[in-house]
Amino acid sequence: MLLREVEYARPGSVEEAIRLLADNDGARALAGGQTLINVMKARAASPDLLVDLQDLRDLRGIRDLGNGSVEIGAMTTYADLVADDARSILGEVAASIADVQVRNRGTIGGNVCSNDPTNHFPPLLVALGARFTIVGPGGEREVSADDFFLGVYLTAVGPGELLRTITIPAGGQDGFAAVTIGRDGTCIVSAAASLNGGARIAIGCVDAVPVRARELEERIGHDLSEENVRAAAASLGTMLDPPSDVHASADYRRHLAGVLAVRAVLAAKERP
Amino acid sequence: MRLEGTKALDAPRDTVWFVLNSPDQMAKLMPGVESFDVHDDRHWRANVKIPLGLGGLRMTIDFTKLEEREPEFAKLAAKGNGVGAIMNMETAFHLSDAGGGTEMRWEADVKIAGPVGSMGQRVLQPIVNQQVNNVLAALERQCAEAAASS
Amino acid sequence: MTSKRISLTVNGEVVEYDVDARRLLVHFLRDDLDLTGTHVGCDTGNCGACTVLYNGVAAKSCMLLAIQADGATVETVESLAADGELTPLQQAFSANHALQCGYCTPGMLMSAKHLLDTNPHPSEDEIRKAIQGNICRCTGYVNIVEAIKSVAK
Amino acid sequence: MTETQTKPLVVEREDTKPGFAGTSVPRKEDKRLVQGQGVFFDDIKRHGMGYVHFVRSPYAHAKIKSVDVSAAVELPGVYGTLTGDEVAILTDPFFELSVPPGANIKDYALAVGRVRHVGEPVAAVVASSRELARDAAELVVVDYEPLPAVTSGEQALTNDVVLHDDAGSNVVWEGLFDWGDYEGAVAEADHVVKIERLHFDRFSSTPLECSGVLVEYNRGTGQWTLHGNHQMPGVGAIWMAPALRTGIDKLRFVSQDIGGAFGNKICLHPQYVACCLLSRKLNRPVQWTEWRTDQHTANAHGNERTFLDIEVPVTKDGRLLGLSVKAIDDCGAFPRYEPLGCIIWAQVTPGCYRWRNIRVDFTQVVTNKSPVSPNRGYSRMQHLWLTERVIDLVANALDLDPVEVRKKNYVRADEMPYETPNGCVYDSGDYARCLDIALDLVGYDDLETKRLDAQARGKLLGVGIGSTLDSGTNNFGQSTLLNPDLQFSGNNEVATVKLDIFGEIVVTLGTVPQGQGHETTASQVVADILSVTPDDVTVRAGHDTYWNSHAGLSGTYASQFAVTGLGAVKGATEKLAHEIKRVAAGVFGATPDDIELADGMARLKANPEAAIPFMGIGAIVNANNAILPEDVRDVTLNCRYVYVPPFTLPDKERKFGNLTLTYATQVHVAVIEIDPETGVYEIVDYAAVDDCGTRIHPQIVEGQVHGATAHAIGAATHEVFAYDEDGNLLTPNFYDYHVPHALDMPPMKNAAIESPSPFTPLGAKGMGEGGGAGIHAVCAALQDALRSAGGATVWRSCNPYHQVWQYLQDASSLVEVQSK
Repeated sequence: MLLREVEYARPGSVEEAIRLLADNDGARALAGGQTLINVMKARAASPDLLVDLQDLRDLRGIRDLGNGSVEIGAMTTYADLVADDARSILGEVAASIADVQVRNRGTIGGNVCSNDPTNHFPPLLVALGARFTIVGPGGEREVSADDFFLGVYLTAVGPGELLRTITIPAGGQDGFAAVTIGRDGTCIVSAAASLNGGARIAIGCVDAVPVRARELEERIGHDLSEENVRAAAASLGTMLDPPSDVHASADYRRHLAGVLAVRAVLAAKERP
Repeated sequence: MRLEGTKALDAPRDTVWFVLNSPDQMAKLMPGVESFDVHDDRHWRANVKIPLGLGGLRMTIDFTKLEEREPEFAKLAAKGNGVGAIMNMETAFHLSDAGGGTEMRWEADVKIAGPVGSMGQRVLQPIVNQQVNNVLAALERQCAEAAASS
Repeated sequence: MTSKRISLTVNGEVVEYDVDARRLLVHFLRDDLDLTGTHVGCDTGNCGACTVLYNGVAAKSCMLLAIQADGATVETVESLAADGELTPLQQAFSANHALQCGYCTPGMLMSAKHLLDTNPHPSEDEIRKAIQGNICRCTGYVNIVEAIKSVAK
Repeated sequence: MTETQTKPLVVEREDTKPGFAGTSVPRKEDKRLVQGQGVFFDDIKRHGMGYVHFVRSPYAHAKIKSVDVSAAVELPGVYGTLTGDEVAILTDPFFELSVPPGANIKDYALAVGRVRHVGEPVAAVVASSRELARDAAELVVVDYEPLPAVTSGEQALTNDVVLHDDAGSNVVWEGLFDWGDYEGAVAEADHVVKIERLHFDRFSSTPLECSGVLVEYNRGTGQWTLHGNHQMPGVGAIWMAPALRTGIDKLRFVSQDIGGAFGNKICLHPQYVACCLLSRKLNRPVQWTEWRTDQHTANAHGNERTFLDIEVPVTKDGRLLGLSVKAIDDCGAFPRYEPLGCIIWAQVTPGCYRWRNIRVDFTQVVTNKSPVSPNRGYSRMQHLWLTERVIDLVANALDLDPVEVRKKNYVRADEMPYETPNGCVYDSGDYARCLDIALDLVGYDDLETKRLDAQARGKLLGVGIGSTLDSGTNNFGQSTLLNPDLQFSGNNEVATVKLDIFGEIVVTLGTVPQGQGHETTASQVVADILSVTPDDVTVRAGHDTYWNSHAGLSGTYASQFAVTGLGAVKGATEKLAHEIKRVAAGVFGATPDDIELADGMARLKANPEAAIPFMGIGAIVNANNAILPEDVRDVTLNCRYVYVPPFTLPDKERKFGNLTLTYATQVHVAVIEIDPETGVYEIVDYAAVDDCGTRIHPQIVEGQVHGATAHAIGAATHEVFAYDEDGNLLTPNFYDYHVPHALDMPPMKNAAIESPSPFTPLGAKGMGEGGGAGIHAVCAALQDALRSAGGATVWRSCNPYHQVWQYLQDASSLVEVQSK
């Protein structure tokens, strides 16, 4: 509890928000605050200026782009995703995040920009091949999921920039599996898979960023039989260098990565 | 937290030694150095801002060189004090010739305490790994630069 | 440091107050407005004792800054029996012995209210999911689930 | 689909007299609590109050080279500071309960010269706002010289690093308990089952409200008023007053509502003393609010205990003859309430079993971890976990049925009251019956079908039993078995019941309720004796030393309210009833025996028309007493009663005697399913059968069972205070310390039988703590499930998924059987 002193601004437009972020070293965007405020309460981080995005209504909402792909505003809450069925996996994963109160406030943008290794959306969006639209003083740019996550609490959204939207390409054969501490608790390891024209698989909570399991993807190829998927995933763990902590040894995480990757792929296969 | 590794560097051993042991070179290795003061050839102080996405972590780090055997071995102690975190690190590296280049074997024992330590149990190791990778990448760059300019 | 006059509606009344940017909504409610029914049970946003309805939905007031609430509507446990008559939910908590020490109860009631406002006939699973963000260390949740069920029927 | 069976099943119950006791009347506390109108300590404000923030150690073990508060003091809005150096001058070290070496430990309100655990308060800052106090605390510069940390009991025993130089050893207390003839038991046995190691992990009940206090100092009288949540103020004052060099009556403890305590709010004296010093130094009220991370790192953990070299002599037909074990108890950095845990377990020495030959080599040590304090099930839970683990491991090793082994060895109902090998007296109970009911509730007879069904789904099913005792109402004389010089024995509790001028019946308790519904149950007992309804009875909320309705051992702890608290209420109300009858008799010219109480009136039995309402009685005595005959003018209608349980001093030589008055029974059965691929498991069925004698308020009893079960399930699955080798706490908040949420709790099936205690005023037994039955049941269920997957020994009390996965990877057994 008890934050350090901080400045606060509540811009009325994306442009104003970017200006505030760009003009102030130490400024941070405040989305739902369900991570950032906690970190500030621990005084583990202390931005100088909070730029509250709550009035940027354009950043909130889910849009079907017509070609099967979906565009999600960064300020879209988990509760919004749960209530929407544009892409079922998004709502299902959102529904397993923390609790009702957090889902009512927490946003997908905040989730990916904080990139806490225990978050579910970073590996999911990597598997879905999402694209991230970032706006800054120099205009807009698009970054792929593979390039978006740079480190713990670090993403391609640089100082003075803002994540505007996340675009999910067409598809629907998606799967997600996680082992958490208790039901919907802190994540130990997660795996996400998307089979839309070749498998894309990402593992969460085994490194600073979601790990794309490329070798596994190649080995699976188009043979989605359980035998092949299991055989392909058998050596996944050996390619990972996960951390050991109080909830899991590195070995246990390596093992879970393989098990959960299989489950995610098989769950994806089950989907129409 | 104990870390260790081996790194092959494409520069002669003397060059690597120079990069690792001269304070101004050292300053360039570390992420987010805002100022670097050399007290004497064994004691340095760095003010750093470790770039974490949720707000940089500011820390004052005092370095003490504990042991050295030029050009093969050195051992350093670093004590960092930041608001929210205390870091104690002992690190050592061994250099040996490897073909035209140098092989560096290193080990570090890092201890982090304070609110960041408690808050960040689940993320500390990835963060430390990330910082180590940054340092090693910078080392590679600087050795290459130093080798090119010598 | 930013200090700002905010205006918000708390339990149906408009409140204007000068707050520091760093003031958490829960401390604003408890210390500045003296609405001490909203509690603090952790410092990481896990326990839910500080749950209020924020613009109509359940939210944890320890993960909101008071300054963000400028223009917002906040309902706390004190709003529930405003006319002195306990609501059916409050009565059900008592009748089913859904509280012991009563510390989690205000937050639990606000989460339950949010559930019943949006889903008047929840299943047991839906009830459990709705109060998952509220830790109770006394009851094992058994009678809390019962109480909510009894109102949901 | 979860569907909880709602109505608890009462299988057997004594016929109760007509009246309110025995019925679940609405709780008096609820109306204020459901409206957010409870008053918890942090709700109280005073003009000009300052907020306290402690500067806490980031190190587990370090020398303090210097503490510099100058920058903090200069910050505008800061009222002042307190350092360990000041504390060392202004106070004496807290009284220690142990004999040397433990007795030589010096424990102060703030660290003096050295820090011994992460989070230990080193200095305190007071400022005009909470935020500012924390800002200022960050400006206090402490120069530390780190020292190596001791992070396990076994490491502490080596004394390679000693925490307290004054003690010269990490041992707080050590002693051998040897009852019966253990060697004889070994000689008689057909097998000796040996278990290398079992470990009871650290956790705590983590009440949702953290600790704290608002302290006001009255300069004129030298009196401190502490609005806090200390659950045992009488004992708190015994620690605090001498340290502050003042009298007990200078410390007034006040609390109304407390957000749970579970024992974790017994050892608040260090922080409270710091606040007392600050309020006196700064001449203003000061408030300290503990935050969750502080609570986890530096308040009160449960005792952690390692059991080594366990031996169990058994006959070939499965009769257990004895138990031998070496126990190492890790109490953290300071003993505080310890070494009482070194004897409290002996209240349940044989568990539920008839073995007579028991030898326990017990050592308690300090480590660089948070200090411990009593935690729901205090010290007995650790020992009962050992006992239950032993039963299952012996059954497993000898290929016997755990149900049969239990039934064969349980103390039988017809043996009650039963004297244990160390002189405790189990008052009543029927363990085998409880077990039968519990097994029936989970459909034990069909379990093999369920096991096969689980197998078909790729799951490992296991069933486990936890049969335990909750010993209630301490005989404090047991402390003399640890330190013969201690002057504690027996127990006491107080209640005052008065009839006021307008006929109001007002009850004042000496206890310190934290959610147990004392106001309600006290009103039931009073209503029955005075023939009124609970609505007619006002029970003052909370505790206030100034009410003068408490005694030295008052408080709410150790499962005793139904015995001591209600015993005092009963005694005081009977006194009042007699006074009322005397007054009425005086008015009618009759004798008290001619009077009966009914419908809020005192009336002549022979002529019910001749009646005086209580209001009239109250008015006569309080305001119209000239009409009273001389011989009833001593009546005050304000009756105080001290309940004292019938204890004698234990025998110090033999460590023998009755240590507790009542023994409630809990038999719980858990059914779990493990996903062998991940180690993830789920409790799929759960039955809890409890017997706490006569139940005053069945709903409250059931609520306590639910809560104790949730704590036990949390402790068995995820709740553990884990430290790294440097002494950093790895689970300092609710992110990493996962307590059960609504989705984590299994559907629970409850049943109760009632075996009234022959020793208590109401036939009731204390039952709030439970014996940790859920921990034992879950561990046993895991053991059972692992049987077909290698059969690793479940050797820890807390078994998170990674631990279960570890059991699946490395199935090595820690059990060995030596047969003749």
